[in-house]
This record gives sequence, structure tokens and C-alpha cells, in this order.
Amino acid sequence: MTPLSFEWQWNIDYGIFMGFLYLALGVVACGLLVALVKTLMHMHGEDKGEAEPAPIPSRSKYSEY
Amino acid sequence: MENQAHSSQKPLKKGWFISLIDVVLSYYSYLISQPFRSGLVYFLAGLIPSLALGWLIFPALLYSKQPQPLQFNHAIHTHPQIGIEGKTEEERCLQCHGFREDGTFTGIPNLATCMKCHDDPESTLGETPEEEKFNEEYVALGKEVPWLLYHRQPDCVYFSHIAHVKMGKQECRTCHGDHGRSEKLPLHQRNRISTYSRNIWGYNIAGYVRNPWERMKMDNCADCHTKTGHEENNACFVCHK
Amino acid sequence: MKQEEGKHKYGMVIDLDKCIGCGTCMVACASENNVSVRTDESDKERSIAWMQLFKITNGKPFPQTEVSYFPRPCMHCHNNTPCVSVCPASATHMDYHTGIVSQIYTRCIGCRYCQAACPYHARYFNWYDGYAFIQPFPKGLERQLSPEISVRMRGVVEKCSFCHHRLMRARTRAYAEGRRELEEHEYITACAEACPTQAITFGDLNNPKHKVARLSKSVYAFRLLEKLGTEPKVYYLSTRNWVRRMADNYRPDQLEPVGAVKT
Amino acid sequence: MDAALIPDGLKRTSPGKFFLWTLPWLGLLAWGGISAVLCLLLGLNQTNMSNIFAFALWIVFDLVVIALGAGAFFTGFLTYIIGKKELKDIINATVVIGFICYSGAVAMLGIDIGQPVRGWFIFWHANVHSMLTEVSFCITAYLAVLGIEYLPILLENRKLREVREFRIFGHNLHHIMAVFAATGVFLSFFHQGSLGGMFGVMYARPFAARWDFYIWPTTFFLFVFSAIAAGPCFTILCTKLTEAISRKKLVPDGTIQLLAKISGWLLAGYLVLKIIDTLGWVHGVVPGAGLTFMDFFREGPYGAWLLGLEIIICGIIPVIILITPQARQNHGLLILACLLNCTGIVLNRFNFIVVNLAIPVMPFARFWSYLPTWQEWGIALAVVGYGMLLFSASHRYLPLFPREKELNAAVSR
Repeated sequence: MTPLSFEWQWNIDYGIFMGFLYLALGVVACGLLVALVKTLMHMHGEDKGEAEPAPIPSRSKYSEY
Repeated sequence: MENQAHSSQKPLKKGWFISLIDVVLSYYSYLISQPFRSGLVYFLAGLIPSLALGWLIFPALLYSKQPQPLQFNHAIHTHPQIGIEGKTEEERCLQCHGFREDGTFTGIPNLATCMKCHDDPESTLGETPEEEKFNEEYVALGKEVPWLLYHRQPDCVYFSHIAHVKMGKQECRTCHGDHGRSEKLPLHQRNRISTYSRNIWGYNIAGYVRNPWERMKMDNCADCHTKTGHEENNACFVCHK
Repeated sequence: MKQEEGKHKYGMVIDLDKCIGCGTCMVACASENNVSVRTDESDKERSIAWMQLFKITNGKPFPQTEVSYFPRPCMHCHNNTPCVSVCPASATHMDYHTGIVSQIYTRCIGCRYCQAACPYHARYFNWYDGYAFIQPFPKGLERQLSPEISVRMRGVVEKCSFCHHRLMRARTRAYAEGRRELEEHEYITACAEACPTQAITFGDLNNPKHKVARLSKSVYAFRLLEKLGTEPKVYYLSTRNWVRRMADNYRPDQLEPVGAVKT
Repeated sequence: MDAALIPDGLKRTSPGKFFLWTLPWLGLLAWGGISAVLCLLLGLNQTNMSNIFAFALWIVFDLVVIALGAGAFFTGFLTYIIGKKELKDIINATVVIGFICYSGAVAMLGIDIGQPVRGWFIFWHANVHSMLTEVSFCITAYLAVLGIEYLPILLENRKLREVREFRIFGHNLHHIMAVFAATGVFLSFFHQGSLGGMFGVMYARPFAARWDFYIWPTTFFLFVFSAIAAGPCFTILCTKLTEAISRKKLVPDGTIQLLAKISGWLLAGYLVLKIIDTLGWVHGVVPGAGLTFMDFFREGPYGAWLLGLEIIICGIIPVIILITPQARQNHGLLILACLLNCTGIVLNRFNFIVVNLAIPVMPFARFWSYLPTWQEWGIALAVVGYGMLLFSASHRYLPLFPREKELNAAVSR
């Protein structure tokens, strides 16, 4: 449901409920976007030449991350 | 840039926003300069047919088109001089599309309604080919014309014309447009999946509406009720049965 | 969620002392509202009866045994209606202008949360294909279906609607006569109309001229499970105190006997 | 055959043995598949649910798997937000368990509703006042979050790691995992609560109705609490089961002990609240509805003993074991406590759903019985089969337990 739906009512209940939902979805979407953009930057950006990111993802070192 | 140590530091100082724009721009230039290697061509080769399929081909395939059994000329019938009597346009509409005593709407007139006027031997019926067809195929055999209904709502919907026309003082053309002045009946388009008319589902697949007669779904009804201050008529059972 | 009181508040008064348990209300309701039936209706947990008739007894041995019949339509609860507030898809709605709790079958997704929330078991789920998709469609069946009610598909919940199509019918007729207000007799439910002993009265509880408004204020009037706070709009009348005690889980010391004491 | 997919330096059983292991779970899935097809084609009359038992086995199963899957969000919370470093050794496993539980529950709900094609109405025509709306929104959103959390683990697969983009993407996702974990905690907290709220708000059903605390009935908080108390125990059980089957040490004892300790204290806190709530309910809500506590158990097989079993046997006993260091260091007792804890949450959900619906509210309504059909069992058990398959496959092909190599090297030394 969006504010454009005819069932939408401009009151505090709708604002809080849908607001939090869209906030959560927005945070998740932004997180994904950031990860994607960072990947793109890494692949095509100026540090293209750099072979590997810092070895954080290695699961054997997970506990030190 | 001569010094390796400096070059690894430099991009960081640029500010993330500028470097983001840099990356996006360089990515786009990469896409465009090497369309095959970057996969742009393959992406577009998938995207464009998909868009065409969804926005053009599917809507076209979704609706079957049938002509009405007869080409009825509303313009002649509602013409103040030639056609049906009545002071206002509404009155002339209601002569054929009227209300019964209990307030229900008659909808499309039956043969008897037509014959009220056309029974007269001096009536000019039979001059055009369509009128001839009407005479031969329906009047002579006493058969009802199987009109196709543009605005028939689904089975779960209740609509009271009298509430809108008589109590709400709405003109017919507010919702039905200039149908009453048309000289020809448009093709009836029927959704192959739901079997509903396109006038219900809307001509624009995105649901964008300029005029009420282009789309008659629940939100269109509710929008109008809300705008005209009839919020109480948005109770479910007013329109659902 | 308390809103301002609407103009009308349609309700029902059922006189249990007049009810003879004939079941005409159930039949009238089912045929009026296109309630689907199956060849075998013995599975009572799954059969649909918007108007359900219960038989209650005072549980005493033979000479003192008393029986009462208890017709139970949807109570159209007025206060924070239990089924309406829980529906996730807004498929059911309580209209404050009339007090009618309606269900939209084409909106219902069949999650059955409303059934779980309703203490009166007044909501019914379509476990089987109803009239809409019955295969093969019995010849001539369509002639007994009312065009004013849509038939329900499998997998949706349905309930007593206070015959709201009759309200719309009455309104349409009133409009044809140029009126906006309805007379008391113009809108009554099928069960009220069919009841041979006139045990069921239907009308506007907010309109003091209506019979229901008067009857609902009777000392003998009570509501089913009133203590739960649902504010049903269906009132019952009974002079028998054991009936009244049973209807609201009164403990022996709580009930104030009224009228001619018949325990 | 699949040796190229198995993580570097880890020992896994032969493909043939693994295939044999999957057979019973594939069988369950097939059973569930047949049941699902029947239910979708012929309708819910394939089940034994009725107008009285509108919610039944499936909803119990849904609520239980979601509660048990709470280990994912709670461990994520402890790891990423509180910063409990030890839990890094087990977080991957909890994420996979959470993903399994949530995806299984959503799939089951899809069959449970009468008109699955209209499922999207919940989102599009939402009634924001319904607890079930909140549950659906948060479950689906959280499932997406779990999917994202699962992704970096998936990208750790040896073959997938060879693709540079995947490797870097996984790395970047991993970098901002705390953001997802925080969102997950938020979503999870609210829907675990709303699942409880769903029953607490049924104010006309005195067996489930509870008083409101602000806008939430007390069950809202009790369900959150019980889920986070039981989730870690379920994670321990799953880990121990994997260790027993693969005959390897996967998680250091310290981590297990920490989880058990946290779980024990949470359960203790929960029980205090639960007992207060139950007493308040018995002396407040129930008499308010004109009933006494024993009135609920006049008919049918469900007695007050169910409540006793839930709170005392499956509540107090595991608390005692889990909060006593000596007791929880005993392997057998630890497993027993975890089992009891998980059983307790099953009983709790069962009481709130089946017992609640079985108890007639109308004074002259009678008790009806209900037994699930094989179709209902099929779909419920298919979730178990699916979970087993996905967890086994994840364990086989992904470095699920980061300390596995190190621990097993230590053991062999």
C-alpha cells in the first residue's frame, strides 16, 4: 500500500506503520545498493588495478573481523 | 602520480560523492564504448523485447475485439429536432435507458422499447443498411438484439444508477462521456482472461485515467465519492453485494 | 478506535420466548443469500449457516426440564468489532453510518483469522467449491440463485450481512420516490420476514420510533456474551432467567433475576 | 564428483553417502509436494481444519519454526550490535537456520490461505490495525534480509569465489552486515511480537485475550521473549546434531556455553513474566469474561496440565540446567535442557492456537475434535525435510562453521 492508494488514510496509524515499513525496506535497499556500488567501484573505479580487497571475507579469519 | 604510495591515497581524498560520480560516468563510458564486452548489447536485447511484450503486445493480445451486432446511431436518436423528445439531454437518454418503478435501471433497452417509436408505419426505419438489418433480423423475427455491454461490472458489484442520476444530479456524460452523441458504436473489447470489458479495466495499462469512462474500477468510484464528500458511500456493502 | 455514532444503527431483537425452533429463519437466510449447500451436509463443522439455531436446556431432570431455542445470526458487534480489526486485507468492514459489518468475498484471502477472533462462530469458511464453481453445474440451479447476492468462491469467509442488499434495494426504491429516509418496514432481513411467530424484529436501534429500539431497552433484553465487551447489535428477549444466565456466563450470584422469576 | 565444490581443507563424506542421507528428506519433500498440489487444486477441504479449528497444525508449525528461527536475529543482534565476538563462530549457522525457518513458514502460509492467488492483498490493501498484517510485512521483509545475510555465505563457496565480482560483492555485503543485522532485529522483534499480539488481541476469546500494554497486548512481549530464549537453544541443538552426524567438532565449547547461558537467563526472565502474566490473566481477564480458570477445561482432552507442563517441566527445569554452569557443561543435560526449552515453545504456541480455538466461548457451543490429515502432516513435515536438505547442503558446500578446520586439526593432534 502506498500513499497513492485510495484506501490510504492520512492519520498517525498509517504514518507509523507504513513509515517504519518503508524505512526498513529503504535501509535494506540502500544497503544492497551500497554493496553493489562499492563492488562496481572496485571493478571499474580507479583502484581497478588493485587485485584483491583486504582479506576480511576469508571465513577462517572471520573471528578477527 | 609518479609515486605509488601517493596514488593509493589520492582517490580517498577526493570525496566519496565525486568518486562515485566518476565511477558511474566511467562505467557508462565503458558500457557505451565497448557495448559487446560490457554486455550492454545483450542487456538491451533482452530489455527492449520484454518491454515491448509487456506494454504493447500483451495488452493487444489480452483483449478480443467484437463489433456490436448493429451500428446504432446515438446522435440521430438524441438529436433535439429529429430524435427522441425531451428538454434536456438527460431526459432524452432516460427515454430509452430509464428507471423502473422500483428504482432499478433498465440498462440497454430491449426490442419493445425500440418498437415504441418504430412501430409507427410512418417511421423512417429501414433507410440505411443498418436499419434494414435491424428490421429483417430482429424486428421481423421478434428477436432481441444481443448488444455487447461496455460497462458491465463484475458479479460482485452493485451499482445504483438512480442514486447518481436522480439523487446525485450527475449528468450521464459525466461518466459515459459523449457516447450519447456518437454516430457509431466502438468495438467491444473483452479481456480474454477475466472476460470483462476494457471499459472496466481501463484503456491505459498503467491505470492512468483522464476521463471516468476510461476506467471503472473500485478506486475510481471511491476517489469520486471521497472528492465529492460522500465518504459514507465508501462502505463496502454500498457497492459490493 | 471509537468513532462518533453514526446516523443509523441497524439491529435485531430476537424474542426467545416466541421462538419455536422451526428453523425457518435458517432456511430463509440460506435461500435469500445464495448460501451454498452440498449433497452431504452432515459435517456440521464445515457447513455454512449464517443464521444458526441452537437448542439449549436448563439441564435439569425431567419434570423441570425446559428447552429454549437460540437463533444466532452475526452479532454485528459495534465496539472495535473483533473480526474487523484483525482482517489483514481489509476484506471486512464495519460501517458506522449503518452499523452493518460486511464482508467482501472478492477481497478475502482466506486466512481465517476472523474466524479465530469471533467468539460467536458466526463466520464461515468455504471449504468446498460453492455455487460459483460447482461442477457439473446442476441444471436449473441458476434459477434459484438471487442476482442481488454474489455467489462465493472456495477459500473465502462469509457471514450474515443483515441482508444489506435489501437495504440497497430499499434505498433505490426510496430514491425512485424521491425520498432519502427509509420507513421501518422497508428494510428488514429475510429471517425477520420469514419468522412465523414474529420472534425476530429488525430495525434501527438509533430511531426511537422503531420497534427494536423499544424492545432492546426492555428489562428482559440481553445480549449474547455481553461481558466480552463486543457490544452486539443483536438483542435477545427472555423472561426465563436460566436462559439469560446461560447466555452471558453469569455465575449464580451475579445475575439479577428480573420479572416473574422462573429459574 | 562434487569435490570441487567442497570448501578447501575440509573433509566431507562421499557423494554416495550424502545422496543416501538426502533420500528420506527428499521423500518428505515429495510427500509435501503431493499434499501441496492437492491443497492448491482441490482446496483446503483436503485438511481437517474446520470453522471451529480455523487455525490448526500449519499455524502451530509456522509459529514454532518462526520462534525457533529467532536464533538468527538474536545471535545477529548479539554479534553485530552488542559485539559478542565468540558468536562469530556460529552466526553463519544461525543465519542458515533462520533462512530455512522463515522461508519454510512463508511457503506454508502460501498454502494455508484459502485464496493463495490473492496473497498480495495483504500488502496492497493492508489493514494497518491488524497484527497479521504486521506479521506478514515483517516476515517477508525479514526473509529478504535473511536472504541477503545468506548471500555472502553462499558466495563463499569455492567455485563461486572464483568469480571476482562475487567475491568482492560478498566482501562488501559483509562489510555492512551490521546494517542488515540491525534491520533484521527491528523487523524480527516486531513480527515475533505481533505473532503473540495476534492472539492477545482476540479480546473476545478469553483464553487468549490479554490486557493491553500501550497498544500491544502482553503476549506481544512474551512471544518476543520466548522466541529469543528458545532460538539459541534450537541453534545449539542443530549444531550438536550436525556435530554428531558428521562426527566432527564444529563450534568451540565456549560459544555453545555462552549461547546456553544467554538462553537460560532469557528463559528465566521470560518465565517470571509469563507466570505474572498467567496469574494476572487468571485473576483479571478470565473473571472479567464471567469465567473461572477451570471453566476452560470442562470438555475435551486439553486440561490445565498443558499449562503446567509448559511452564514447569519445559520452563523451570531447563532454566535451572542452563543457568547452573556445572549443569550446562554436562553434555547430556545441556541437550536435555535445549530439548525441553524447544518443547516448551511448541507447547506454548500449541496452547495459544489449538487449545484456544478448541475451547468454546459460547456457553452452549460444544467441544469439537480435530486431527490433522496426511496432507497437513505432509506440508508441515516438508518444511523439516527442506530444512534438513538445505542445512546439509550448506554444511557440505559452504564454510558454515569458520572454526571447523582449526578445531578438527586440534582434535587430531
